Amino acid sequence: MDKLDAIFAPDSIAVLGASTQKGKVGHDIFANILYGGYQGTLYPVNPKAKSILSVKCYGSITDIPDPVDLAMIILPPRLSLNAVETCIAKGVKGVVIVSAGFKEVGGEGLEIEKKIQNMCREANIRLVGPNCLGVINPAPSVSLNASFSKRMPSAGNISFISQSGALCTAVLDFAADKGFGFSKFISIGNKADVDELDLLRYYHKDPNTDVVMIYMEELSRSAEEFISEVREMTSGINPTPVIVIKSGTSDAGAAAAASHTGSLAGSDTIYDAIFEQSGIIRCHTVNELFDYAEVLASKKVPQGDRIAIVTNAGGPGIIATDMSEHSGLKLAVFSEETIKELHKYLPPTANFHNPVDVIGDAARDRYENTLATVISDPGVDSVLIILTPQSMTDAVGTAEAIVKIARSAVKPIVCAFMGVVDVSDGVGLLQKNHVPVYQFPESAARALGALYAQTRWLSRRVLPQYNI
Amino acid sequence: MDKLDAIFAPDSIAVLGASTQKGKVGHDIFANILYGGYQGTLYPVNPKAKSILSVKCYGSITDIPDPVDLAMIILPPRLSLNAVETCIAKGVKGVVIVSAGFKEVGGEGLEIEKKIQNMCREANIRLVGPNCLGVINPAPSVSLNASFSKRMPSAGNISFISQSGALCTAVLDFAADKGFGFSKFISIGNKADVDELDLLRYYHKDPNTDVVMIYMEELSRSAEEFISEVREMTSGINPTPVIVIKSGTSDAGAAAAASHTGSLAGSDTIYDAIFEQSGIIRCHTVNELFDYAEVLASKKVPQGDRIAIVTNAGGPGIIATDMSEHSGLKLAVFSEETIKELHKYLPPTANFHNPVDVIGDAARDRYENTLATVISDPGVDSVLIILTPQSMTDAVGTAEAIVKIARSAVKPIVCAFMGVVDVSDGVGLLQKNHVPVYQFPESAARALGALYAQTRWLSRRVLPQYNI
Amino acid sequence: MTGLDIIEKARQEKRTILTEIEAKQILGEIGINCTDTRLATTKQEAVALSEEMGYPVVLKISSVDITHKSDAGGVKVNLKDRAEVEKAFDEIMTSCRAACPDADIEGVAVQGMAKTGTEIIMGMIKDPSFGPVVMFGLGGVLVEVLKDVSFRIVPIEKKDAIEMTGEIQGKKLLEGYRGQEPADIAYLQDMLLKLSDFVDNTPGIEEIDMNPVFTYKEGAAVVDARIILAAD
Amino acid sequence: MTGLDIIEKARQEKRTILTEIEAKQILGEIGINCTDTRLATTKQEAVALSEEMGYPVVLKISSVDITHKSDAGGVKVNLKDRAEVEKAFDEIMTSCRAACPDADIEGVAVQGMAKTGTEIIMGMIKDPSFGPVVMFGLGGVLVEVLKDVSFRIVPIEKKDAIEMTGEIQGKKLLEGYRGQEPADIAYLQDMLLKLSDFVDNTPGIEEIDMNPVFTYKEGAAVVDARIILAAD
Ligand SMILES: CC(C)(COP(=O)(O)OP(=O)(O)OC[C@H]1O[C@@H](n2cnc3c(N)ncnc32)[C@H](O)[C@@H]1OP(=O)(O)O)[C@@H](O)C(=O)NCCC(=O)NCCS
Ligand SMILES: CC(C)(COP(=O)(O)OP(=O)(O)OC[C@H]1O[C@@H](n2cnc3c(N)ncnc32)[C@H](O)[C@@H]1OP(=O)(O)O)[C@@H](O)C(=O)NCCC(=O)NCCS
Ligand SMILES: [Ca+2]
Ligand SMILES: [Ca+2]
Repeated sequence: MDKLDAIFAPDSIAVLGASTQKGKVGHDIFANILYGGYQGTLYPVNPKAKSILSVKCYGSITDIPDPVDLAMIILPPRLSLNAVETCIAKGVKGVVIVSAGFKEVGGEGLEIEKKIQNMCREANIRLVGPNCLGVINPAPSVSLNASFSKRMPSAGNISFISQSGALCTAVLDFAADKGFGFSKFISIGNKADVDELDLLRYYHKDPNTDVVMIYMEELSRSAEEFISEVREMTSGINPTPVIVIKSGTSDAGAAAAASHTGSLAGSDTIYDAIFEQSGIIRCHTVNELFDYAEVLASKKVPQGDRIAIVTNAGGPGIIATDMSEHSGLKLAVFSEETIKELHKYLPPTANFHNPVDVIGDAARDRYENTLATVISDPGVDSVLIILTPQSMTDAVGTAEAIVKIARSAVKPIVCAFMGVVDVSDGVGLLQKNHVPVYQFPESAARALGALYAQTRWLSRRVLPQYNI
Repeated sequence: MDKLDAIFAPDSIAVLGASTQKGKVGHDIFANILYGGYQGTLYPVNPKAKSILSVKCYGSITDIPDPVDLAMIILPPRLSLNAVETCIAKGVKGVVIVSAGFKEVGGEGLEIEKKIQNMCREANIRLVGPNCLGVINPAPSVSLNASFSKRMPSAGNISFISQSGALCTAVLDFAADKGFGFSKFISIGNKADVDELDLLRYYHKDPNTDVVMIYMEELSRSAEEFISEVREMTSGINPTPVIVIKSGTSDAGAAAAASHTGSLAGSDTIYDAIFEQSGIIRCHTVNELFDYAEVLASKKVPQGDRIAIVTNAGGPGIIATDMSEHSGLKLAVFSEETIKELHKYLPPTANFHNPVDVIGDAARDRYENTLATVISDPGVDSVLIILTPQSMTDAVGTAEAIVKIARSAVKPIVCAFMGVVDVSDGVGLLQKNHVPVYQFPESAARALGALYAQTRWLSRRVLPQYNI
Repeated sequence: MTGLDIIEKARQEKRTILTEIEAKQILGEIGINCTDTRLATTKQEAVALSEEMGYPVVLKISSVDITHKSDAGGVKVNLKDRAEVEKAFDEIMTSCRAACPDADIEGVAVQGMAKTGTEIIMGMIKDPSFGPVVMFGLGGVLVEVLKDVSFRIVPIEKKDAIEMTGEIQGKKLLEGYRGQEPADIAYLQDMLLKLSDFVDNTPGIEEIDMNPVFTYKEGAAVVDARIILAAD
Repeated sequence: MTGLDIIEKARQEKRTILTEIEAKQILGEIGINCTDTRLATTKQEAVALSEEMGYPVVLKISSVDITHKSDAGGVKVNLKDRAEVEKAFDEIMTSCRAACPDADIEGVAVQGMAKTGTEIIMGMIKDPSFGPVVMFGLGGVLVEVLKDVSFRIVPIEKKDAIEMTGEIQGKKLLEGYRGQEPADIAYLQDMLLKLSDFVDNTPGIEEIDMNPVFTYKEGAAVVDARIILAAD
């Protein structure tokens, strides 16, 4: 059993600092685990309480008669230090320290963090945090919401790692709104022990994680080690795409360099290099992070850069064309057979060349036949379907047709269903069936561009080091 | 009275091609006007029906006993041609042709469009379309929804012009979801008569339009005329900011040029120049279009590029800092008094320098005092407030405080309330009070950057043409 | 002959391409400083003009039929004395006649060697939809590889010219780079305005290319220029 | 002396800066082609070396204390014969002694004039957090004004080198531009790999700068090089 299983799928949890007082962090996290339907056994630990939210409370973790896998510590730094001692005595396998006031404030906080770090290392216990939001695993067999956030996301195949706890709550809200599911979700705060690479190793092996999203402020370990391991994970037999949003670009270090090379090496440039070499896709907004994760989670990659666009409206088709070209894709040129075939299904006013315009009054049939036709063209590597709600539009029917075709297609299909309410049932259907769907064509095209970058990365071949 | 008033605020409307059959465009648009609560008088015209949706129907527009301001024509091209004749006979002031099948299909359609264009010109009647979605004016005194779209947006101070009808429905849906209000909304289709410049002139004079959004495929009139007029509108005494999303970048024309200059002049580059010279802000995604419109509609411009960021979480603060710098802004350096003042309100672990971190457990008070303090610093030109939902967070209270301060502030304040559901009441409050609010800090920072670009445009001074 | 006369004459000759000498004369007339460039129809004239201008000089073939002068062996630079000029004249004639046997050769353009400075390019083209636009960019590698240029629709006003020189990526080059003297940016802005005013007031011009233009601490000089008229 | 000896010697002398000659010797040893550069301590030696290498040659001051050689009047290029070399030697010595009176002057580095080619720059720096990174960029204007460079963390593999030469904005320049011969890109990729392998296996190097490197249809030559060691 992996040590990190004790963090993501513990059989039992003790919450040290659980409180009866609603609104206190120690109360709320305890409540979130309890009401989140955690499938293991939960023990509150608090010397002053008899029970918390009806659950029998223990004065110390060592009083618990059964084994404890994971200890959640929600106590001020000094108390946390003592608490860790008791956890070690109890023989826990993992510790998550939610509390703030450690390394990030310096002084005594830093000292305490170092002590805890050493104690856990010696005891061979994995430590998450301190100064973190917690851990979430929505899988029905675990159903763990050990976090600040009241809402448990739905289960999915994307896992998340965040250095910032605050961003997590926003991401969870955003995900809920988008109907986005997570496999594992963790906030790692000060990274006293568990960091991005540890988690990437774990996620890579995890059969329920197909894509990893990271929010990173800085990488706190050897770049060489990080690159060489992550490169294997993002390539190889069972590649796991990784997307990162990285902020913070202080170039103070580089400014002092004496050489030309040095004067050009900003820290942000170096991070670009690290991500390039690791095969990590970098993006710059949370919207992009989600957009790319969605398309990568659909587990199809295009074999080439030739995109076919099918639309019921000219304008959005042009927007998609522009963004496709911007994102490194090319408009596919259809074969004569494809165009002949399209003439069977589309009215004469349609546009039979790429981007195909099925015209505003297209219902399900035209979309279905057109998609089936263009996706069979050997000159097409991926398809983008644009649907704008007009009076004859059948968003749900069209979504059904797309899902049916996507199920048996090897080529990726992405959709832009424009509109929030009128098309929402169709969007829901696509999401349920893992067909990536976006609100606007430019997002869909950009995501396909990212997917094609992934193809290029995967087709990186090992080359002999020297020519000569 | 402006001729376009007959389009946007007619006293009476006839719908030629209104139908009793639900699902037909002629029925649906009639229904949308009727059920949209139009404040004028509405007449269906259809030779075969006695009444439509309980309203007495006329066989021809000329049979209507009262004057008619606006004729909506929803008939196939040949019938439309005849219908226009009757409209002229009736003496209408404006015509909107929704039907497709004109210039865009060539041949007879093109011929008919030209004929109608000439007839209207001679009769001195303004013509919108053909091949358009219609017109919307949500102002309570008009309440006109003469469009395909069932939903009437709420009333606001932003007006929209779209060349693509299909995009309109998506934009209306998107706007509804964002709680975004419109002043006037029009789809201009083939632009046989009324085009962007006509509408810009009208919107510029319109006291209810403060910002204009345009979706453009191509400009179909003299660039010189467009630039010289729009430049006046976007600058001058009563400037109206204009934001455009323009698609379509065929460079076929330029490829044939003989000279060096020619080989570099792609059509997209030329559009960039046209927008630059007109003072129009160009953006590349619909998200940006809305983001910029929102901040420009708040009618405050920063005097300089120095931004203050207030956050309850480090990570998002860094993201905002990065995007601010990317968008042409600089982090303000606070005065000593400001920092001293901040010490009064913030806990010692806070960050007192820009970006100010009020720490995760900040409730309303800390935000209120911090905002009041930094906005008074003479070295600050604009403020970005980031709120992430954490257990102590009071989104509504904080929003109230921001609204209170924004009401009397000349400096712009924008917010990023991260999260969709948990913070939605706070977001609603900000929106109602015209404080721009975004989901993520990067959008907020980018919008402030666009606002500062507006400052620079407005401070363009008239210079003598030559130095020497 | 004034600029308008030159254009009129070319039209009558059913030419759309002006020679470099004609182009520079027109530009000179509207106040754009070009290197002194004059026509020599014989070797003797070439020498006489060279002596008058002072060595070193440049000789270029003058023919409306030869577009790629260097490729045809029609350009010789840095000619330092009479002998070099004479030799260059013969070589140019021989190789141009060989390269373009049907070309109508007017003679050779003699021009002084301009002091080198940071290279820029400036020009104008008639967009099929929007009419004349002016262009400004950095010469050499930057414009050819990175297409680092700025366009504006004619007519431009002062503020536009300021934006044009300010919005190119490589603008630091104009501020004086690696010991090179800074460019007279206000002068370049004036040139753009003159160019815009000229094309705005002169119908029938299809393209203008000034490439390269050498910029100096004070002023600038157009080293090569091309004007193409609209085919009617 | 091998490269490691050179580094060892510098350490003993408490120097962190190697001379150009030392730097090129080290680079040459790992298979990176540098222009032949040798030390002359006297005028006679300078002449002898020049004759041996063949004119034209370049003379540069060799002193670890003089960082900005050109500014100190310490560089003379395109010296075509014995007389020019002698004159250049004297001038260099005079002006460097005047400019940097306290500098320890080892002599003059004599080097053959490399055939010019498209300029690139290549280097390495130790990032404070992530250790050595290698850099590739186009020389001259592109790198200085546009910072058009690519970085990778050491060690790199072949694919990284391919990406580095492929991801710079101005990469078209390497394909041969305006009649210039195309660069031997595979050779440059090999150079990057050699550089990466070297710094990966040699601790204590802080920075390496090869600027300019001239690229040719076959191969490339490092014209100037600097190596800085870590202060211990
Ligand atoms: C850790 C933290 C939440 C504690 O704050 P607090 O609620 O004021 O702490 P308290 O001292 O009241 O302790 C909490 C409870 O543990 C109890 N407790 C004390 N010692 C204990 C011990 N050794 N074992 C178990 N419980 C103990 C307390 O009695 C209290 O329970 P009660 O409410 O029933 O009295 C706070 O210090 C903190 O770090 N907040 C920030 C958290 C954060 O932002 N993290 C980063 C997210 S990204
Ligand atoms: C204009 C258009 C909607 C008409 O389609 P249609 O509904 O099939 O047209 P019809 O011929 O049935 O005419 C509509 C009604 O007008 C009636 N009509 C016929 N002649 C008429 C006349 N001279 N005056 C008034 N009504 C007339 C018809 O009887 C019919 O009414 P009914 O349903 O009660 O019988 C269709 O041609 C079209 O253009 N659709 C696309 C619209 C579009 O996408 N626009 C661009 C948006 S961006
Ligand atoms: Ca996996
Ligand atoms: Ca107005």
